[in-house]
Amino acid sequence: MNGSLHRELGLTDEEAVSIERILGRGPNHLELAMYAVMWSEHCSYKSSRVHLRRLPTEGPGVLVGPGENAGVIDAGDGIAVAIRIESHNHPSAIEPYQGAATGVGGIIRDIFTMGARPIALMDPLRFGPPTDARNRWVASGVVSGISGYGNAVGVPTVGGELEFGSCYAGNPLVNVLCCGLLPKDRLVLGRAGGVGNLAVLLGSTTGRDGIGGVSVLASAAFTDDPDAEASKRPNVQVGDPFEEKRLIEATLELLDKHLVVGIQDLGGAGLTCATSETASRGGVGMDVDVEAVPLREPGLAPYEVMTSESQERMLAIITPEALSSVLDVCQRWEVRASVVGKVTATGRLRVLKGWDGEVLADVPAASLHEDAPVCYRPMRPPARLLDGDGMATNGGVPTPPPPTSEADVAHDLLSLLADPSWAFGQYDHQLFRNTVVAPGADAALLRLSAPGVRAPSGSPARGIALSTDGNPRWCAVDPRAGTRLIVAESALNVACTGATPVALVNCLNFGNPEHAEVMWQFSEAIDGMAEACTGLGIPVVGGNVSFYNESRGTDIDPTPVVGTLGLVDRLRPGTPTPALTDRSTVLLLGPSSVSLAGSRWVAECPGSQAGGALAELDLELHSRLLELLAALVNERLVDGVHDVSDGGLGVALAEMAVKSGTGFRVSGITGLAELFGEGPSRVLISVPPANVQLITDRAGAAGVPTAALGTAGGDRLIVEGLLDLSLAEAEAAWKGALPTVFSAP
Amino acid sequence: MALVAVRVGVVVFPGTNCEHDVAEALVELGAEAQLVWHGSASLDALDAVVLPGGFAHGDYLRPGAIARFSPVMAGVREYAAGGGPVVGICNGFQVLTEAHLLPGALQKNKGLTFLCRMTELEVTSDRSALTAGVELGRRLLVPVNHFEGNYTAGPATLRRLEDEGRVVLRYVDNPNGSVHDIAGICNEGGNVVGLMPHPERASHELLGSTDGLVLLRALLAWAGARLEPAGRG
Amino acid sequence: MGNFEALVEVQLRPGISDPQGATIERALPALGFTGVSGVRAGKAFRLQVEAPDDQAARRIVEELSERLLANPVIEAASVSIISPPPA
Amino acid sequence: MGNFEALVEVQLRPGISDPQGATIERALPALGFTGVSGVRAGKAFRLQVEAPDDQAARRIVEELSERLLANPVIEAASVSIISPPPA
Ligand SMILES: Nc1ncnc2c1ncn2[C@@H]1O[C@H](COP(=O)(O)OP(=O)(O)O)[C@@H](O)[C@H]1O
Ligand SMILES: [Mg+2]
Repeated sequence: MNGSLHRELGLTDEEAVSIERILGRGPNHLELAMYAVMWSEHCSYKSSRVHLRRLPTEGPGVLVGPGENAGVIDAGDGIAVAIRIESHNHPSAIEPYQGAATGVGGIIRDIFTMGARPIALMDPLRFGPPTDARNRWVASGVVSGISGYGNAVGVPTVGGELEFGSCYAGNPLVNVLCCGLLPKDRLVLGRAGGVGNLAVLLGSTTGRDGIGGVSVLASAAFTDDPDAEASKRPNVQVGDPFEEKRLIEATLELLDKHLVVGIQDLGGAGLTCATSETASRGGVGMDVDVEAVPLREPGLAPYEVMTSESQERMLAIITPEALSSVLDVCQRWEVRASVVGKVTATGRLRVLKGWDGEVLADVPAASLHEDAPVCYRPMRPPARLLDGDGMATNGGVPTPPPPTSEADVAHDLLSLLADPSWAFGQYDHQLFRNTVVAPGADAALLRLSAPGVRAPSGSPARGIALSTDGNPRWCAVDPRAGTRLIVAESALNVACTGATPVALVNCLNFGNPEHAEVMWQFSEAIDGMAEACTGLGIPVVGGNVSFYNESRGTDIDPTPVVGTLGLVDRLRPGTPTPALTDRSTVLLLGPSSVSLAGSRWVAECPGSQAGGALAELDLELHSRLLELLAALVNERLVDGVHDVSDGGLGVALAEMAVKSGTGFRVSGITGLAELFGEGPSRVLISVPPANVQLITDRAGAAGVPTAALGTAGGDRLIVEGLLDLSLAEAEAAWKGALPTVFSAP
Repeated sequence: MALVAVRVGVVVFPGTNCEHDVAEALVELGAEAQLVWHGSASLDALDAVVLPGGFAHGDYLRPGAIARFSPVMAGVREYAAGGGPVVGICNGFQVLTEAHLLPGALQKNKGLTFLCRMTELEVTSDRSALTAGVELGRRLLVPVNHFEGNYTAGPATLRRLEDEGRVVLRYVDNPNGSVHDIAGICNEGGNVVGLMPHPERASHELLGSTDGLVLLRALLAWAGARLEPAGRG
Repeated sequence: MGNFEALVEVQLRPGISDPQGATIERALPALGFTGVSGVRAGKAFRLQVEAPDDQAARRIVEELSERLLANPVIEAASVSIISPPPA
Repeated sequence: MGNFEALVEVQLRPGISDPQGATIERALPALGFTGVSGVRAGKAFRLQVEAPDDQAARRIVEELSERLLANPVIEAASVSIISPPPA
């Protein structure tokens, strides 16, 4: 074993021993680098794999589940939907614009790799408080990066999240989801087959970007040590949306013309990952000529070529006969294409210096994946949850809200309002003429349509709904119950547009997995997600794990984020959104039980205290609510709809008011716990008075409780006995919150 | 109604991304649309040409700066000189100004951010291929989607544009800082038009507005009127 | 023939408003920079050009700047030829 | 105290890819420019700064460049102090 080199590359001593066992000899430098990148946490999921198996992944519409580049769902009419979510947290902390931009580029490649045309992006974002200049710099840079890349590459960003919390100050969370459409029969998988076939590298030249990025950037925590940060600097990657746009068009044309056998994007671990993965999935081997790889700068060592994470590259496996047609297509789109590999029967990944030259590396292709270590890391609930027996309990005691005056209530409510259009107003969210419900509502609603992917003529316009949701406050109180609530909220958001939730992807942002409490949070979150997804019949079709989210030794609050895909059978104009209509009745569908534990009000309003247990989720009731709500929306029995999520009834009512410019008067909300408390399975609907009886009856039949809260209209926000606030003031607070704080230098 | 469908060429540069949207909206209005690759030089067989939105050549350097040297632009110049209707939408407008087929320039938005939102427009001239026959003063809801949409021109140019009735569309609530609230202008002949808003995005009931159809229909009518009664010559 | 390095600076013409420069200028006092004014934000291009001598190099780069790197409607370019050809 | 004019040039650090520069370079042959290579696209800022002498002016502008005009992670700024203080 060559000294401590393996440790510097992030491999443990045991891992180094396994490599020797696999090879029957000591690895050389290049081989060690290849194992190091492939066996990193980022690529191998070594800490999370044992837990992820507990997620339900099967369902009637699932064509491709987790494990491929993206999940694929049958949407009917011969159309399939590909969907995937990823994090780009650590790169965004160092260079927010490029970190976010390259995150967008990467997730888009995962989608068109499957043969799908990318049609929508979502960007759940979490930053440190914007009162701090550095956090503002990170947040504005990330939003500009998503805007700069997403708009230019020609994929609309139709939704996301924007949240602030002190645990993200040194470690923002930049998650990006992409969704694409494909004709079902164009589905291709990332595998090589056919001995003698060629591996063609498409797209950008290869430079020193992100070398060691997988092991250093993605898996190392940030410190205050400037030298440590400086050493990571050369690894920053710059995105080129123009290259990616041409790559999308060229790839889709290659697939349409049936010119490729398999295709894979280059992401983490670059060529090493793409060549070994396609080979091992196809049960074959591959020879790679490092000298055939076009370089951006001279003098890259073979290990640099094999691990570079230069952006905007794809690896296509083609037959030799297809080569000239492939080159023609690429030339038209001005996409560079070079044969860099050949499929062999040996099962080995060999790196060569010239086709007949020296063998620089020779390893079993599959060993880079299948033999990657699996860790059973220790888990321990936090001390506050351990009672005398050492058993996990819900911990904490509910804290009654402090008494407050009407003025304080108004003040608190105003401070909880923030229009996220500061972010999404910078994103093209309309391209492809698909966007029926734009960002700003509970979920985005799009036509199921894309250039080259249309339903047969005469069939009704069908739709897909998308929502991303996370809630670190709930998960900090109870990661298992909190994750259940997140899944429930996401499904409910989708149902607000009339859609039926059919699939879910997740992005699991956690702290350091070497901390037993973090692994416990992770495991609990997985169980919560599994319970909710099983209960609601929503399969998990893909995901991504991001560990080591910590700054200055403190782990972030557990932040699982889910993206839910819903389907609508028939789109009609006039989909209700979070809005009130003058003189309509405001009804609450769902139970009245709420909790202040983990609520936004408790977290953000001074004077309030944390503690307690989250409100219980009744999965059966929730399923019935989803079905009822989608039906009411699709039958257009409601004028406005908004689920009650963070900030409780108070914020939900106020959001409906400011978005529609219509006030309300409601009663029967007796205290702050009811006004700001949070609980699942609750939706506000604004209903023409003539429909109230019908809706109440339908809800009764479905076993969903209803409560008439009051009436919409006027220019004040009135909760009898608690709140009386002018609409203009609420509008100004909502619209101005983010622009004001972000205009500070 | 013309008996033959109007044939519209939709120009595609590498990086263009609204070509399918424009083509689809025109086809829904009964036109024939064909995509024209930027490397082709001849536009002879077409009844109208649209330069759609997007990021030609990544918008690197300046929007439209590289695209204006594409072979197709020689064809567009010739086609426009012959009176053929040419409409540049968003990035297409930027290309037309860079190519000096329309005066002025489009600078970064006043707020220094990309803007994607609905805007209200007022039709202020009916002497262009895109607004002929549309009632002056008519208000239209059409979205914008751009970073560089802040129209700028020197005082002499502005005076000419105003005096000659070549400001065809103005923002009611100026989102980007354009001088004189200019959202769209035309050349002297009225056959070359550039505008920042996207009419093709306001072209279907499901999309929240159909006002863009007013403009697209006007274009097809203008193009149709130039056809020989017996069809194409 | 020699290989010359050129720097092209492109700035908005005087009289054309420069919101980016103005925004930077507004941010400065809060960062503790006083006494800074007249901030203009433009572009800088570096390139290598082959030419018989620096006069010729300058002519090529000037033409390139006028035709491509600057939009003469709103921008002006200034060219510096930096490195002499290697002897 | 004098008033100094400064030019700050910000370019991506060597080794960091510059898609914009590369795209411009690819466009040149079609425009008839051969023999041009190594195009890098960056930013140029002009500003006036008040300082006792040009050394001090340079220090102020260098600090401002690092903190505001460039992200040192990927960009490098170079400062030139151009005009001498008026006599
Ligand atoms: N960063 C963002 N990018 C795009 N859209 C966003 C972003 N943040 C919030 N939105 C949009 O704003 C709306 C409100 O967001 P949010 O309050 O998180 O919704 P909900 O509580 O219903 O999950 C949604 O339509 C969401 O997609
Ligand atoms: Mg919601």
